[in-house]
Amino acid sequence: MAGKSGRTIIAEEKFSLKKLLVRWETFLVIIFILVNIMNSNISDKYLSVPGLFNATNSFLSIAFLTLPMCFVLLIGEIDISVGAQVALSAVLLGISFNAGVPMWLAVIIALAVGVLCGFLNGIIAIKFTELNPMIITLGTQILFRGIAEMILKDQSTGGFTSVKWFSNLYWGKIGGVVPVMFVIFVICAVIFGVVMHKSTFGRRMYAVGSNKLAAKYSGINVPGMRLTIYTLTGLFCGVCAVFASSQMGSARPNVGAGYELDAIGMCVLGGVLTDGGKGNFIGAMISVFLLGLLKYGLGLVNVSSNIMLVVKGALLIFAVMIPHLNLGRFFKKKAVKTA
Amino acid sequence: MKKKLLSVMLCITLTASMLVGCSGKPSSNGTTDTTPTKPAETNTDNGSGDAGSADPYATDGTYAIIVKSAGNPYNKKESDGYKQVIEAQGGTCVIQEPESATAEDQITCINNVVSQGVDAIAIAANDTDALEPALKQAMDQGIHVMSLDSAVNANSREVFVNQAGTREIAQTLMDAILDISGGEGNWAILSAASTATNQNAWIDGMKEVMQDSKYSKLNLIGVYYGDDQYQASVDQTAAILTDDPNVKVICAPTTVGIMAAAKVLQDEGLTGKVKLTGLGLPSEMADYIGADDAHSCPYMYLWNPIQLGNLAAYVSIGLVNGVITGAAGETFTVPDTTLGDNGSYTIKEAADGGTEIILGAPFAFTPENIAEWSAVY
Amino acid sequence: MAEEFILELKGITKIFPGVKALDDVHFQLKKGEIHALMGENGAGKSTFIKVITGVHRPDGGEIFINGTKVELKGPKDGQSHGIAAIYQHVTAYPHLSVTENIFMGHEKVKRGFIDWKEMHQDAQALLAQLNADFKSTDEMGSLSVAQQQMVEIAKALSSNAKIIIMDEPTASLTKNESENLYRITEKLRDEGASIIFISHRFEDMYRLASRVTVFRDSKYIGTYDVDKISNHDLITAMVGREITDMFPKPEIKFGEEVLRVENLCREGYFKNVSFNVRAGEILGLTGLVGARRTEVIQTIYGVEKPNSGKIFLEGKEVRIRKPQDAIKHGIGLLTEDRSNLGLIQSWGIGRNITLTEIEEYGNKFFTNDKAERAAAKELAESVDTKAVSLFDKVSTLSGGNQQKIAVAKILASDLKVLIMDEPTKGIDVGAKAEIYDIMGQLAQRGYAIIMISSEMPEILGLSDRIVVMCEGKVTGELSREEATQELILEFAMAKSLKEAEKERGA
Amino acid sequence: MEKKSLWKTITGSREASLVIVLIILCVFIASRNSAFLTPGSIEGLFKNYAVNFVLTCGMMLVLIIGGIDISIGSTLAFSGMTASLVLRDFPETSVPVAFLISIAVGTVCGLLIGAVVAYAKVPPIICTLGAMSVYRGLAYLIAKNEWVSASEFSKAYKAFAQSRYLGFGIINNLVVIVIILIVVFYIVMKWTPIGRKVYAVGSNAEAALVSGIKVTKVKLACYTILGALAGLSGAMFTSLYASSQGNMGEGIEMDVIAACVVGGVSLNGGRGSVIGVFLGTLIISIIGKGLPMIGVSQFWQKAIKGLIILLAVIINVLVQRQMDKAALKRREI
Repeated sequence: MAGKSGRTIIAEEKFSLKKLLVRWETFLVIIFILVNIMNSNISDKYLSVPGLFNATNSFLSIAFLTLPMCFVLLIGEIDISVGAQVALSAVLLGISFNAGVPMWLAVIIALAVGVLCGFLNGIIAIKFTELNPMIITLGTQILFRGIAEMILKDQSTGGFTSVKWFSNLYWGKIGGVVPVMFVIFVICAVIFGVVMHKSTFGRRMYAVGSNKLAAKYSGINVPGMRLTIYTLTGLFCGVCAVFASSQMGSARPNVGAGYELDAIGMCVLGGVLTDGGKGNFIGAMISVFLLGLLKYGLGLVNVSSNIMLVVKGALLIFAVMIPHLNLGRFFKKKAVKTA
Repeated sequence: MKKKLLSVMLCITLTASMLVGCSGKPSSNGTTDTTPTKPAETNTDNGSGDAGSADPYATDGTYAIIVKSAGNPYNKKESDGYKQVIEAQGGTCVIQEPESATAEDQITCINNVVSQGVDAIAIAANDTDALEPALKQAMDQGIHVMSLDSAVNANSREVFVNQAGTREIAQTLMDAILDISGGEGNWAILSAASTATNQNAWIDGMKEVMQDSKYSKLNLIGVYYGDDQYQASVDQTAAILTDDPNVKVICAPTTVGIMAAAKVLQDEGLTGKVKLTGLGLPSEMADYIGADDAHSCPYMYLWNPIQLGNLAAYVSIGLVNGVITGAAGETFTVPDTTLGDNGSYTIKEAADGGTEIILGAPFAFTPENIAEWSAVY
Repeated sequence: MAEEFILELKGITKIFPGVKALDDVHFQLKKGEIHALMGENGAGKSTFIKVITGVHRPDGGEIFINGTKVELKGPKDGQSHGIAAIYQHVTAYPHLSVTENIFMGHEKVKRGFIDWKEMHQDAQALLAQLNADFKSTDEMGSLSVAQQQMVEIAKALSSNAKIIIMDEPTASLTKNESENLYRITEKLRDEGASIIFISHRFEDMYRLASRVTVFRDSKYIGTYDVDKISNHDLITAMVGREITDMFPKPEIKFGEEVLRVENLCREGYFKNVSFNVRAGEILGLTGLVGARRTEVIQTIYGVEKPNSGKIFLEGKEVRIRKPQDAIKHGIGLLTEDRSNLGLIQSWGIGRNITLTEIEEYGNKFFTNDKAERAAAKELAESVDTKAVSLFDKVSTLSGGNQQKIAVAKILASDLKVLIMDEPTKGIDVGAKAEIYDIMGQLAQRGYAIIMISSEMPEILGLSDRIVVMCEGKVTGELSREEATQELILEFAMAKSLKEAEKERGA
Repeated sequence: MEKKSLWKTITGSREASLVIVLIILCVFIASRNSAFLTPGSIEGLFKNYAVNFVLTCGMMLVLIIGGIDISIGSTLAFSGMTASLVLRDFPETSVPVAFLISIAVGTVCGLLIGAVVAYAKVPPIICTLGAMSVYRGLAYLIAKNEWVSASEFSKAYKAFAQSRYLGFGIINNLVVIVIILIVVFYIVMKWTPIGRKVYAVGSNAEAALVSGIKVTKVKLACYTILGALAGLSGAMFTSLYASSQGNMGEGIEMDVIAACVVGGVSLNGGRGSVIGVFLGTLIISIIGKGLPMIGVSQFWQKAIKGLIILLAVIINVLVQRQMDKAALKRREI
């Protein structure tokens, strides 16, 4: 069967410099560069390789949460229980380690706990589709942290530094320069990026995020995908818990407090908006480093954390506001009026 | 058109954030400089007076203090005291305040000051163990690390400047409870729920002291945790009062807890029936301290956080200059004679296996002296 | 002169960023007339209505009401001039009661407070006037589309509107319900209201209107007296070209039976539904609204679960639990609700077409953009869409072109059965003919097609066999030869007829 | 057909089922600790949770229009801190003036959020996420890391939260504010066109637009009102605790949202009633106050609270499904 009119359709995307320039990611790259220029100007200690790697390490453990959070936001959902999942995983890692379980098994237990928490979120979300994921994860957030508190009360559980390889997960440096965690993060990020943009699963995520019903009618297993993503989120909460435990050599029930908002903030600034179906993995990754290095740079000149709070919040609002303002139209209107 | 506009917006945002960032630095300096406090003033005078060329505490290094969190006046007094001495001795002081009172945020601060290449770090820890790896790394780079106010574990510090001996605080508080209760009755502890060891160490110490037959008629009904949050502390105080209507004394070894408890007792009209003591900031507690039944707290204790900061600063400089090594048994004398025994201190073995320097005995705030001190801190 | 026209618009122009939605448009509405407004989708009718009601402010032109020039600054101004509109996509508040929906914006207020009692009473009275079968306290979201439309009409009545605009009111109504609507519309006219009636259906226009105005490509084409213009001329005016054969169903030899449904039941929706369809055959499935045709095919497609019943594909029983099972078995669905269920509006057409079968072009894990584009290009060209490139967003296309993309999308899968739910709903005449043409070609290629439609000419013209449903039950099956409009209606109203007979007997 | 059985009224009405949950909770706690249902204890409950009641009223508005605001804790701190600083530096400031200052600051905070959400179309969760850190940072900055302590407040201000002069000597002042607010909200939301507009915007914003409702203005108004109420809460909070700290009200937004959700407000907008929200807040408050009273370990409370919130929303869904199913069964084919 061929079209009667014989009309042909262009199948190649035209390369357009203009399009590339108005992309959100381009904008982020520019800010990123400017922040770096600013940082190296205000502190001559900024541009040092070990310093920068130390700086990246301090925000990369949270950045592990942005990977699955990108997926969660992409399909138009939200998970505000990630911080609590990190806490529960970390606490159980500590408890089992101190109960005599070998560290490798304790790590697996932590990951399993994360998976279980995420799975619970997912199961509730797909069995009770009437519920907004925000409500579900608000409930589980309180529940998970509550369980962590029940287990550990006001105590902390520590002594992880006695296991050298575990300590090295966070503190170790390959060749004395590149942190182990950085390498692991880059590997994970590449995998997530490929999945998001080059895989069938990624394409389907965009479909689900853009229109859940249309995705369902197109034969996409929406519940399965949601369950997978929530569980994956749980797994990476476990990963984050492992690195945080390695970082601190101990665990407490209040580990990871507020991580959820940090992770969501990074994704959103990166263009992966909360409405679903939008954004780009690269953008999210740029924003992870942008926020982290901005904070590091300001910290180097000892800007008070209060001011950093204000800058961070204002940056988030402005960044998201700019593309929404539709300034082009504003100018066109003006032009019409003057004409 | 759009493109241009975007870049303009971008520049505005960035310059705005830069402006905020830059203006922040002097303003934080400014505030600390313009609000000198009474005892500190005398310190600075002493310090600069003695800062001769032969002064073992003279320095041109950079010193960092990391407090528990931003937005708490107690922490601010501590860092002010530290800064005053460092600057008087010729050094540069870096103050880092974590966004929240967590170990994670403190690690970020440690990273920041390590990158800045400071000579010493003084830290009031939010968690005993969690900072060990980060601080060890700092020590590996030749940075001197000490803690004050709330200790990090023995592995990750050279010395701990303790505001008061654990045993001493426990004994003092128990004696206060014994005195206020009239020797017998039910009492309760309202603590913070933090893992910052000091509260728990004091409570453990009090339980130990209680073994003495002198305290046998005192009955501890329980330890309540107010999370160092005002509202939670209020709820917990209410819980104490409903759990045991006959409770006679509440002991709150935390500045937030004691305030909350004082407020509840005042509001409930129980100031005559239930009495309060513990550790509190005089400025926050001024309203509640008094000998009569209209006030709930006959007296309470605390040390001077400014002096704590002062001493910590001298110790930091001492460590860097090699005057102090941090070994047990070592003695040293700081230029400020208002500290300790005319400025001389002995480093002692601490309970956790490390070493510590004890600032002095806790200071009692009574109805007589509260007015004077509440203006200070 | 001023007396003759209650509403007059002169030289209205409205520009949206990049598009001229209305270009120097004229319109005159006489007092007490029903005036049909016709035009293909995208001709600018919806924008035109929004200009009249004050939602959009025109960039040029003048509006006269009763001969006086007015400026409508917002919907409130429109309302105060007695203008009310019943929009195409029902604009209801699903969480609120019928009463509130009727009185939203002009609540009955006594001393600053809402008088709920009086409002409920008035609403009930209005509903009674419209022969409605629901209560004023019902929640809007629980009503059917036809019932919601009734509420919208009641809303227009409640505001004592002098000018009532109805945008495609019959689009989701069945013959019977449309008949009821005609009656109400005429009654409104007789009571002195002037009505602008927008519809794709010619029968609506013939039945109601005295004059008709045609728009094409955002421009005014002309105004005609209905009894003085021929069907053919009107289509030419709308389309700008002549359409000859509307239903080009070629003669095809039917193959084997492909799909058979036996005693399918879903509690509360339908009971014992059975039918079958053969390769190369177009099976028409029709009935009035509430016949639950869509529910049946959604169950076959795996969107909903049946309580009992069997589905056979090429003689073998299959279990379909979710849409991907259906697609795997070779059943494709072209949904009635293109914009929400069929296509992803914010995506380009290429990705929409290949979405269902991405694994086919790449592998289980990775996508292959090149292969996808090639396939999408071929499919998009085969349905003759007007899109320029594969990266054109669906939302920028007209209804007809969107539908073609939706067809291309289901053709991407390797299917045996195509279920098409109201394939020409909301599509203009020109595109309709093209869709019919495509359906004919598909049948020729050996697909078994189930077509659901409420439009009688479509059902009669295209179907090889017709299954009629009434309130959840199959009430009749007719071959192409024996099918007539009257017979179909009789089956479609089987239940109400039976009840009427019962009453007569009693 | 018009007659509804008692059972149906109960299962059919969200409010009625909340009342039952409430009664069960109260009876359970009272049976374990008789001090719970004494007038003093009940007054204490309302007094200490007055801030939550005030905030849930405002949050309900924002949730009904399909928005959300997680910055209220920070707004509370910022406005409360501003008022406290004024009281500290100008001790002669009267109580109403201090309250007005706090409300004014809150209103401006809310207005800014509303403008960004309604006019710049930034998703509310993102906007308020940012505002949360901005306002919190500002609260710390204006206070220069200090607290305002009891001795720095005027006597009248501290006494306000403890006196009963607004309540004719019977009811605590803060409780009076809560009662007035709830009555006003109930009347406005149910009985005035303004209130119904809010529901209309939440139910279908597009439809509201064509029926002449100024959607952006309604949105702006809702966020502004919530901001004003957060400001009011700031003053109430500092008066109640006679102390003002930069971190006050941290995390209160989650409690407030949870109370709204338990009270039947839909996070998707369009649904929610003042009575339901009141009952929801009461339930959350009773859990907070009651659990310590019956000797539940403090470390268990969070887990129990989380479980109760989850169960409440899940049971609500199950009941709704059962009702839908029953309705289908009745439908004859």
